[in-house]
Amino acid sequence: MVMPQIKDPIGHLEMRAPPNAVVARGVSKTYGDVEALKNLSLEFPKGQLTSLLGPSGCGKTTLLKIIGGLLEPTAGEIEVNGTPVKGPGPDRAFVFQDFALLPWANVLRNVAFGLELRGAAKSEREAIAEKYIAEVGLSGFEKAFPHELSGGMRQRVGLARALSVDADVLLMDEPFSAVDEQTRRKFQEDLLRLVQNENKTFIFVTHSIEEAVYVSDQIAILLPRPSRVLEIIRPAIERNKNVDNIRRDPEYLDIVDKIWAALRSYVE
Amino acid sequence: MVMPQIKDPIGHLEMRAPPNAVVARGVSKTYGDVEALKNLSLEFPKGQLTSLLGPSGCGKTTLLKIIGGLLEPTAGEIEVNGTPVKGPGPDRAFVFQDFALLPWANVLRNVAFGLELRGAAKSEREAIAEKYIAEVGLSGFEKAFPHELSGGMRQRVGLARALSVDADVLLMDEPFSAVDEQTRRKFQEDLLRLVQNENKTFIFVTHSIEEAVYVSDQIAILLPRPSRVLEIIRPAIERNKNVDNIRRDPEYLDIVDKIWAALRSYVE
Amino acid sequence: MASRSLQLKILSAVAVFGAWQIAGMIPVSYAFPTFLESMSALGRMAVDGSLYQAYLETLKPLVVGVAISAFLGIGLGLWIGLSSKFDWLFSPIFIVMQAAPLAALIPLLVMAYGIGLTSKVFVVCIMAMPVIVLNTAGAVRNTPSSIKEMGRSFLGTDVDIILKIIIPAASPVIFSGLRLGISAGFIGAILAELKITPTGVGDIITYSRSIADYPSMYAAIFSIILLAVVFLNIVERLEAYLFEGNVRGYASD
Amino acid sequence: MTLFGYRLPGMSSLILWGLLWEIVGRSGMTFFIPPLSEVFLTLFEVIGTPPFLKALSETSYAFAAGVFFALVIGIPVGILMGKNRLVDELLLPWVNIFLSAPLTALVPVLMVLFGFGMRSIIITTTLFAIWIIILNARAGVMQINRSLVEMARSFGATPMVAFYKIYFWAALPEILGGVRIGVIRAVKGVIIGQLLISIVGFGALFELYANNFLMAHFWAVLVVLFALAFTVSEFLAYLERRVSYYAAKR
Amino acid sequence: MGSAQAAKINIALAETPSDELAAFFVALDRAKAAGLDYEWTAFSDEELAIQAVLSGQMDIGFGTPYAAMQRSKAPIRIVFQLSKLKFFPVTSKKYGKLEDLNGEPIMLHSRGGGTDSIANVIEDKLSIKFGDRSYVPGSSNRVAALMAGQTDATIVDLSNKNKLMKLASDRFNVLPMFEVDASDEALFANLDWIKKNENDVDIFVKALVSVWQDMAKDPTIISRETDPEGPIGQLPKEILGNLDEFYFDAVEGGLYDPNGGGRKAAMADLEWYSAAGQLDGDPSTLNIEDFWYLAPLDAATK
Ligand SMILES: Nc1ncnc2c1ncn2[C@@H]1O[C@H](COP(=O)(O)OP(=O)(O)OP(=O)(O)O)[C@@H](O)[C@H]1O
Ligand SMILES: Nc1ncnc2c1ncn2[C@@H]1O[C@H](COP(=O)(O)OP(=O)(O)OP(=O)(O)O)[C@@H](O)[C@H]1O
Ligand SMILES: [Mg+2]
Ligand SMILES: [Mg+2]
Repeated sequence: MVMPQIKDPIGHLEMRAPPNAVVARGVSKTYGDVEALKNLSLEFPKGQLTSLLGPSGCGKTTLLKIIGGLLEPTAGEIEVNGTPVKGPGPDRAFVFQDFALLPWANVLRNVAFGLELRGAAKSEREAIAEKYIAEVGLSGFEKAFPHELSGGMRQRVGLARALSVDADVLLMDEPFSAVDEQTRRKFQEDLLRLVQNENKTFIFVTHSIEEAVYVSDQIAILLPRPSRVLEIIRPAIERNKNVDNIRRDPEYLDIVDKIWAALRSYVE
Repeated sequence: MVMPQIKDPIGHLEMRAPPNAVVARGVSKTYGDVEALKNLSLEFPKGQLTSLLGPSGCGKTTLLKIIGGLLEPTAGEIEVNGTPVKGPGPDRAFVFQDFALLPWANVLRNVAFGLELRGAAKSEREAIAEKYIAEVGLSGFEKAFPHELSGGMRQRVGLARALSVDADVLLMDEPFSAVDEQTRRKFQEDLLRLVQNENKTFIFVTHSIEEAVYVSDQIAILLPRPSRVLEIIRPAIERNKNVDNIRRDPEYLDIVDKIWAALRSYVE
Repeated sequence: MASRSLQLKILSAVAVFGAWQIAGMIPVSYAFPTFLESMSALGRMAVDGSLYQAYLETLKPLVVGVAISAFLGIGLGLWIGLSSKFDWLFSPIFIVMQAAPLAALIPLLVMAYGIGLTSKVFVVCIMAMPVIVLNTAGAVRNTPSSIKEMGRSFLGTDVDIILKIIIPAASPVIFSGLRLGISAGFIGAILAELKITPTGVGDIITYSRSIADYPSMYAAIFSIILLAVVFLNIVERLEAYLFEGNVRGYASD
Repeated sequence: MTLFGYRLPGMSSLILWGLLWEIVGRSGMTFFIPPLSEVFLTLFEVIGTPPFLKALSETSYAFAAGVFFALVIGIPVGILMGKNRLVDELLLPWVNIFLSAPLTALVPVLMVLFGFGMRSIIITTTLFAIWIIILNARAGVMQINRSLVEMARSFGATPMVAFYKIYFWAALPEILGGVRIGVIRAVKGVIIGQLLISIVGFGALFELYANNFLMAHFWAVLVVLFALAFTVSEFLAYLERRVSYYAAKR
Repeated sequence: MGSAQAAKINIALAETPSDELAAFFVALDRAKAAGLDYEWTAFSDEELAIQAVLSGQMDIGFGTPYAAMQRSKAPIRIVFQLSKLKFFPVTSKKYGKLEDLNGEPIMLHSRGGGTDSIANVIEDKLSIKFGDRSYVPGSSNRVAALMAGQTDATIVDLSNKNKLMKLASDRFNVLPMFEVDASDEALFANLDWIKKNENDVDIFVKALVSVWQDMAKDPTIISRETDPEGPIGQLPKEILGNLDEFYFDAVEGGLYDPNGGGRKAAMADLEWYSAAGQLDGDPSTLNIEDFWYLAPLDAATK
């Protein structure tokens, strides 16, 4: 695994306590005629979770793919741990919006596939995969094929695959969209624990304002196409309160309302 | 349109003020070996919105389809406006979880399709369809095909189709699941207006506890497979408060927490 | 359930063979033997060994031709699917080849390559190859981009992505092309034996026809159809074995 | 493919191959590949003559009739198989057998059963085309989104109405795909029938020209046939593309 | 199909109309003038024509159906010998006479076909044994194979022998052969049908005999009488131009018997096809009446 060099965030933006794991500078992206992103700049502090929030089709997936090195920006650049992104790298792992599972491979092989491509030995990678399968609650389904799983279960396979490669930066594109509310809440809590315990950086796309406020250290609100950053909000909720109480915390509710107000104008 | 006979709710259950539009009595359903519903009884008062809430795969869609006459129950029976259900009828309209749009037909024809099948003349049904297309906010998209719409727009087409046949009972299977949070909130408010203004009965499936508490007159919480009713909750929230404030109403939050606690045990 | 479908298969086989038997007994034509006559001729040829000898002859061009078509076809198909230059240059040839009635080319092949194995292999190849190439190329082109992206994001090399993602993803369509190709190859092999030189099973068919031994002719036809079906079942098994996740059963069940 | 920034049309590489043919033909490598230009000259000479027109009309008649029966029988049978499990289980093994069987071997049997004239050629054509049409229509129906059918029922559609308002349209992309492959196979079938059964139509011309070493004539007729088959198949591919917008989204 | 005048008769040809069939079509034209109504279908080989007549789908066919006559249950009879088995062993310069072919591979039309029986009889008469026999249907294909060097010895028909000699007489030999009177192509039909349609058969045979006799006197009548709108007249000029030449050679080579074969041909056939292995039993015990129906020919030649 590549170890993060202790950054040199070219200090033209305000300095913050934690160094930035990922920096986007003036990124634009056009698909043919469609201008998806326009001169977007954004910083993602190390060891924190940043959510991207914005209307459907505003370019969230596009930005994530550019950070992942899967798409070339039309202009601008991305730095991960101080080095410019040229393509996919072992320091970033992706959770895909449409899961991107191999339909012909069972759960175990799918979860181990990231490690397989990195050349890990079979026994080693399967041991690691087993561990993460258990972590997402799929023990017993190792031999099942994707078409035998419900949508939520499939999404968890994709999650386990991204976790198992142990990358510094996790790029998660609506990772909980297909799981039901009950399971989703459990996952949100698991995610919070992950952020706290491991020094990983998470970039998280969601449509749910409550979810974003609940799990994020920092929320970037994007405007509709061509996307720019409207506002950056740092919820700073006291998470050591009882989990159930957070949801009726007035501070929490205020932030939700504030974001809601900001986004609302784009619905009508 | 069939007019409701003024019921004779065989009074073995407590009598309530509004008569029941739909009554399920001892309904069971098995798919091969899978027991989806077991001896489920439930009443749906006329002119009200009843939500079904329960973990994924617990049989909500199954119950809705039995009420819609699309599936035969293995045991038990359904009465709609006092007459037993034998099959689909003009008194009920369905909003499908997966939209069920005709991919080869444009929005106008899709919305008018329910009326087309009921033999309405072209000009008449298109006039009605136009009206409901406007109502769900899709004016200008009459000539678009489903694949040109985003998920949320497609779901609205299915909604408009169900509304246009002007049935007494609307069966809605997760009707807002694909729309983004922002649009969803607007729809919830539209739905509340519909319940208030028209004397229709709504049966509504959702995964979101907040949504259920917010829009329902009555919430039925279902246990996992084989499904029975765990509890019936009547939120009775004062909706004439400012909409934005409802979400921080302690009463509202208490109900959400109560339901969450009831469901929680089934997640782990 | 399995026994029910087996029963139905047996039932429909009995119905068809029974109809054949009755048609032969009427008879619809002097040249139309009954089912039992044909089967006894088949038994006779199997016992005296002439059947195996014939198949040794027939299988040679068939197996060689199908093997060449499969390897070359899949290889070319991959290449065409992956490279737009190659696609531009070669796919029109195969589209024309697939659409064209190549049976008409047989006399030319005889003139060019004589009457030996070469011509027959050629006939098998020109019948079998286009569908294999075009199916493979189409499948490669249609590999869902999201799993290709996934492979890239987890640092797969180009070779990894071809071997571990594109080929398995394309395999159902490649195999269906292979099945159609093999069946076309059988058509080609028989055509070669009927139109170029009567050897093997084609010889049994033409010879027994010329001496009016119709039961043997029908027995030979029956056996070649049986062989084709067995051959294709083997291919199906191979697919199920190599890519078990591709077998997903009835959509409606 | 693009060259110097221009997008080359899809089939333009055929010009390159034609040039190659001309060169091989002119080099005199083999007598059975005359230069393409000579083939085209012969083509213009032959194309208006009565034997050619007769062959064309005979072949198109057999082809059209064969394809017609394949469509009219194949599509309903396929849809029925997709809807009805019993019919499916009874017929599917046979459809698979005939799809993969070397139909050329069956041609002698057809001649006995159905005679030696046009009828057998038409039936051969039908047999080449029909199985893939059946299988594709069946596959199309089997993958129909169940909720479309339920939706129609919930709005009160009768089975007949559901058949032509839902099943047919929902299976249309697969049906058209099957028809395209079937029609391509039918072209082969009609020529094989004309070569193996009675020698009429283009089959007769091929036989005649090949026997008398008239290579330019031979290729000229072949080119016509290639062009016809190609046109038909591209036309169907075009229809297929017309409906493909919803094929992936059902 | 009761009355002879009402129905068309269906003729099954064993090959596509080309120069070799020109005389036959001239005879058909004459028969038509005499009131015969007919329709013809070309089959890809003789066996199919035989099968078509056997199954009753065609009335009258082309070929030498001796095996079928003996084995099948249908009463098939020959009424006219169209051509004799005039085939020519042609070889590369390696061989000078038939005996040289002892043990050597040879290329023939098809197993059990005419050239196969010629090879059998050659073996019989000269007490030699050919080596491997390979089969390529169509004389022209065998000529192509010979020119391409894929075989050194084969047996081809008259017109292809002539073509070959014209193209490359320096490279190939035509080996001297004994005379054969047996039939290559004959006209045959089901006896029941013949009896029901005596009148038509008589007209047909009469026309054939008249053409065969005229042709023996002047081969050019074929090209002169050929209907330019008919199937022969429509052939490409490359073929049509050689018609006179072909018939000169044919008459000279004795390909056609002006008397339609008859008893002499029948005897020769029985002997020949027994030797060739298509007929079982001793030829002297076989009855000509079981194979030929001679009445129409007798009437036409008397
Ligand atoms: N491959 C592509 N070709 C052309 N346009 C594209 C392509 N991918 C995305 N777009 C366009 O770019 C815009 C941004 O797309 P993107 O997928 O990034 O949106 P998103 O914010 O992820 O939306 P969602 O919330 O629905 O996932 C959209 O308007 C889309 O139409
Ligand atoms: N056609 C079917 N055949 C067999 N089992 C089925 C079928 N349809 C549903 N089931 C089973 O019945 C159970 C209930 O399914 P149902 O679709 O009613 O669940 P649901 O409550 O609507 O779930 P979700 O919230 O995911 O939509 C599930 O366990 C499912 O596996
Ligand atoms: Mg997205
Ligand atoms: Mg459901």
